[in-house]
Amino acid sequence: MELLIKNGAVIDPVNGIKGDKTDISIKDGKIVSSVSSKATVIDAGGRLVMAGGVDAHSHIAGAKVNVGRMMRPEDSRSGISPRTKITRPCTGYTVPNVYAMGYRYAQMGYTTVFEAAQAIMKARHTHEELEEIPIIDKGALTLFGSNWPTMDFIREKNMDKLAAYVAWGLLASRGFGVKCVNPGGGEMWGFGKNVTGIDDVVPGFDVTPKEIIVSLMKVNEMLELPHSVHLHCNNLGNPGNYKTTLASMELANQVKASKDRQVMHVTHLLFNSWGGTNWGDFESKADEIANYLNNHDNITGDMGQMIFGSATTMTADGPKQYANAKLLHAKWSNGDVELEDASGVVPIYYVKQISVHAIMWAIGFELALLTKDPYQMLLTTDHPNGGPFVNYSEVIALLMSNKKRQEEIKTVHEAVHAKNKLPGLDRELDFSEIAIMTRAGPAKVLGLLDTKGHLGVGADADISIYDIKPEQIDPSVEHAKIKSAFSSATYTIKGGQVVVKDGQITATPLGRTYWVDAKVPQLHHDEMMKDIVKKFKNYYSIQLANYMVQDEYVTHPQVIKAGAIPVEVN
Amino acid sequence: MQTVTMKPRKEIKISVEGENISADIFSGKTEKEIQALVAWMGNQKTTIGELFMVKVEGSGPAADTKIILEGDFSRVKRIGEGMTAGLILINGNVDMHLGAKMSGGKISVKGNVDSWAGREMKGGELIIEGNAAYYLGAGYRGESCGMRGGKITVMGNALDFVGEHMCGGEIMVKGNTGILPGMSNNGGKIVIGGNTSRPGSEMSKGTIIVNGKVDEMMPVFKLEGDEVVDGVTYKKYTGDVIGNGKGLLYVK
Amino acid sequence: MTLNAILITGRTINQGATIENKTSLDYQEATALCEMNSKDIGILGIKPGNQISVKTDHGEVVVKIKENNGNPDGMAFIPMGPWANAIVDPDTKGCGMPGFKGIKAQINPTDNKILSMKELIARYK
Amino acid sequence: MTVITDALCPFCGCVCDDLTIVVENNKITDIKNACKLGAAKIMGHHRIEAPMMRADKKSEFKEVSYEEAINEAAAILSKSKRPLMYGWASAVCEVHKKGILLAEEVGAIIDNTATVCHAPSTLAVHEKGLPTATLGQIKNRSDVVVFWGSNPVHAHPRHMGRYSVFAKGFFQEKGRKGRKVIVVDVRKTETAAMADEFIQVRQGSDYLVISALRAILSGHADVVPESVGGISKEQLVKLVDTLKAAKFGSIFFGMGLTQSISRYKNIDNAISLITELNAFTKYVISPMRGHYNVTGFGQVCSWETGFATAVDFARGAPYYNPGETAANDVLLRKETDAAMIIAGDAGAHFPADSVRHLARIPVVQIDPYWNPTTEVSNVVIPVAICGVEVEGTAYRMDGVSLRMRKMIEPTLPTDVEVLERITERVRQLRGE
Repeated sequence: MELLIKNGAVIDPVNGIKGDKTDISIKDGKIVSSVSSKATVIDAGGRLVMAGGVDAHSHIAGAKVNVGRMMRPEDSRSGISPRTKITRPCTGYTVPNVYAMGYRYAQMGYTTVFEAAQAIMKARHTHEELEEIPIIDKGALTLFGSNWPTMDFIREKNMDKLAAYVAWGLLASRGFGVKCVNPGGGEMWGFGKNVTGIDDVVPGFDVTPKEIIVSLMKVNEMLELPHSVHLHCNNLGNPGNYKTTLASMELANQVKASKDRQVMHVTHLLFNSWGGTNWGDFESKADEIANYLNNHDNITGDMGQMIFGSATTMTADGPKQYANAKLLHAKWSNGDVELEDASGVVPIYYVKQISVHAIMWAIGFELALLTKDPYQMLLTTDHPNGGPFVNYSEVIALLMSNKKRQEEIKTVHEAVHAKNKLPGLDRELDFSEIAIMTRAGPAKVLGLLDTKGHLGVGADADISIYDIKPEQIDPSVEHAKIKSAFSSATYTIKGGQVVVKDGQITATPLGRTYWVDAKVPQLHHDEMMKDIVKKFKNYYSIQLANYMVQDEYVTHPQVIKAGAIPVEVN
Repeated sequence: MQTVTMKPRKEIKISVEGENISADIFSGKTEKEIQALVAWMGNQKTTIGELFMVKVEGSGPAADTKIILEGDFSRVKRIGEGMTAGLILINGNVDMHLGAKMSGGKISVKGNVDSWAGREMKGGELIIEGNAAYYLGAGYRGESCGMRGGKITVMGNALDFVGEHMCGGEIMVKGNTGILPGMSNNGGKIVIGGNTSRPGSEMSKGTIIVNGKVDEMMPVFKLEGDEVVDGVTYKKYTGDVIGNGKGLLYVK
Repeated sequence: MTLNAILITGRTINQGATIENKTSLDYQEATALCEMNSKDIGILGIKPGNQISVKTDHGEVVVKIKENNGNPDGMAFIPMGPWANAIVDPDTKGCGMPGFKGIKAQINPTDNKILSMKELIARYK
Repeated sequence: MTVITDALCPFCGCVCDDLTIVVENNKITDIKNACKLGAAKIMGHHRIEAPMMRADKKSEFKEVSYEEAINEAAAILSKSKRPLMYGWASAVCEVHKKGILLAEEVGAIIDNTATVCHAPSTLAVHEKGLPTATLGQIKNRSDVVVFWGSNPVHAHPRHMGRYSVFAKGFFQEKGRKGRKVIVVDVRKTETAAMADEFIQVRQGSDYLVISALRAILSGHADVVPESVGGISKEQLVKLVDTLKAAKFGSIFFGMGLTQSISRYKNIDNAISLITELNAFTKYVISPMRGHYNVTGFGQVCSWETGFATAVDFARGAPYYNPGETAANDVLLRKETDAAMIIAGDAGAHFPADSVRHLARIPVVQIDPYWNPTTEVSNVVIPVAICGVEVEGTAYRMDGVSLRMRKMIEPTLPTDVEVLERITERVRQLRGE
């Protein structure tokens, strides 16, 4: 199967293409240097052509997403569309069903999305859902930050066993990378408590969040995993937390990256860049966070942009979610997972005229506009925490147009003038910067830049074409057009197949699931397993033999090999 | 002035979805146009014309449109859904979701209504001369607000969960209600002429007046003493105390 | 004499152990029964193992009486299954769940035969 | 002889995964670790051996081929204007996925056995959410364990041993001795007899009692009358103190709450109690789910349709509203004009009026066993037993997903095969 995209205004920052008319040749799902005359031709007619969108942090599948659906039929009843000859029925806005999840990403021109958190014990569930999300390639990050084995091996200062555990945990969960959420806090939530900063000692385990973060970074690099540690900082959602965030980011200096990428990815920074001491003096410290990033290239972050209206917060930060529910008088689900983690789900409605919400909204944009290198600040809404991913086009339009931002600022609570820098920021991102924040950046951060996030030869033929002619448009003024175009791709091509045309789904192939198979010396593995066996014998409620995700749950795997630890001589 | 008269062509066993039967949709339409409107019956997509005889006299805006439903509509759901103006007169019984989400106009029913009449109603008036079933003026699953405005009057009885999650508006049931009326009341007024049980659980705002007997009181109300309302002396309670609710419950 | 009771239905281990074997006599033995305390059985003037008729607004069924002194006075328990369901309250109360517990029942001794599962269901055809 | 270790039990929501199964000549000859319920199911009973059909429900069945039965099932479903597809709890998730697809194809209502079990718990979750935990979390930590309207000794025989009461855990090294067990029920069950404390509530009064506990917990004991639901205020105050004193408390509830007068509002109220207790100490609440994979249906249905059960596909898009779209709602209204009952037994577990309606309409049954549903069916398609002869996914009562083993080779087609063939035939009949 050959395809030729002609007359596209290609934006491909990785390959230095900035809107030039470049033909793209596709064969067998990959971008190639040329195709035969038999190739099907798509005439882009001067429209914007980019690599398929890549989302490095979104909650699309698994236990807590489904809890969101179960507790929110009022959300499921919005966004309902019946089945068609090609598509299954769709439901939901903040917590769409699996089909809507795939279709809507594809309709926006996105082709690769990573679920941001799965507990190993519930990974089978995550994969059951991933298997039913159509079109997109996907993967899931595995939670390690409060796992008992993690803490035990850190207390024992045995990085070999910790590395072996991470490698085994990724295999057990068919996970792609190391997620660390409110390290130590998940365990303390087991008794309804939480850590207050990175130096607290976790009772019963005698380790600190700081040690957990550093140790996981170390073994992540020992294993040469494609992605870095993916950190959800302690104290998320608390006024004044930017100090914890900065202290956590400084830990990155203790570990050297094993690859050409960051050593720490700090996620949904909107929720971690808060000043003040309470909701009264709450203010943005996005400038401090951005400033730190501007001076440290070993860290990346993502926005977690907030969208006004309905959202469903869901995170493995259990204590935060209880606090949220109490604050909002909202319904609350909690899901402690034995020996591993705790998650919470709470609906929220972000209101323009609530000062805290308006300040939060502005923080997201400040992070993106004050961080100089777009490779360091990915576009996310931490779907559906900040808001549903279907609003990315709104975020893009706001990033590209100061005019739109100023119009929007007029409609939100006046607190943003005193508490945020956003009103005075006139930076407008260009198409290349948007392409980095939504394509090249996430691909690089995930360690997938060889095949994702660009349009060079050898890349996956994941391509989006938008109804924008970059030469003819002034995004600053014509922001409505930008928003409309990015919300609904003219074409989305996934693995060389046209899956969306004029915003409509035309085919629903099943994408691949990325997971990492990291090897460690057998000796380390065997030592580690002795502890694991004991944990199952005494503390887990299931048998070790029934723990690991079986092949049946990953029918289209894309396995990335990792692990290159030299055998150490004691 | 436009008058539309409808009558089922034959007995309806499988419920018909009647969300297109509303003054807003019928106004200004001819007989043919109304007959062509979609009406689902089970999994069959059919039309109003196939199921009902339709007679149209005159033409006018929604506010000047009157719909008269003759015969048995006890298996027609969602009549008057989202209506903003006009009048629907129903001479018999109707199925669930009568006047759901309506914001204006008036619906008057001679017979009984099934569950969820006035669900999420925002305004307008619903008058039911017979009985109402469950969830009168209530919300949809998971929503924090049921009825937000308007008025519902039931001459007969209503079953459980009257005005569940009500955030505004008024419900008057002249007869008895089932259990848990005004559950999670957040600002509506409910007047019960007859008996009820377990009223006002989790109410945070609003008023519930019970003129008959309360079979079982919720153990979450503080007795404030006697108070005269419209010339009648009631025991006045406030609650639900669990959430420091400011709801008022009057019991004779 | 007639005993007024509140009927509840629910699982028992024998009902569960025979649930995939509903044509068997074991299943009937496990589920065509009504548990009451010895005082109530005494009031009825019968002995455990005797037949009783349990009548509600929704039907009548004949089952064996069994002693269970965990039951308070006036409480009748029939294991879930076709015999119990012959007399439960079908009203789903606007939430899809019929009334399997808390049904007013009148209990009388009887000599009428306990219908087998097939005979019981045949009445519905 | 083959010995299968760490096998999973396809009976109740505990899904115990430590069974040892001995197989000789494709027959199970011995089971270790299973309870009476699990052993009875796994050892097996008399099965329906071949597909059967009859036009008139009063006449005898005639054996037919699978093809004939499948074609007739497809014809019945595709002709129906208001089909109901009910059951699912005794089948693995792979079956649920095929079932939901077929329901979409024929515009059916799909509902599962939770409708007469824990569907009210889901309605309560819509109101309040669900603060819960996996069973191992409770095993490792819980020092106060409450069973409210549930009787695990009968319904979940290994629950107390494996997870909640007798089990030893990391922070609960002493097992039973380290835990205070409280049973709240309308009668003194065998579970109550094993408890440290039994609180006898008047039938139907749970809602009032929970509200009284919440009032006391929130510092409003003054408004609580001297007795609520047959329990003295003194005892209620003491109970609140006991609950608050826990380091990690758990409440397990059963059909005593879901089926009594206030239905889901009982659970709604109990969830609020748990949420409010979390202001003092850690608490979780868990439904005691019945069938081994009734939880799984709710999971699959939620991610595929956005709604946990009782989904009406009549108009091609999911619509959900128990009270309107649950199995008994439509049967009692006599709206259903054809039904497929699979991996669940409506004939045994629905009220008489619902079964009477089933007896009047065409019914297709897909099940390994002859049961009351068979008695009201026109087409009966026997299948292999999930979890014994068929592997696949099941969700334990706490939402932990597990893979059921195949213990012996099936001799009959699987549910998945049968549903796929019916779906294919439905499409043929519609000329697709």
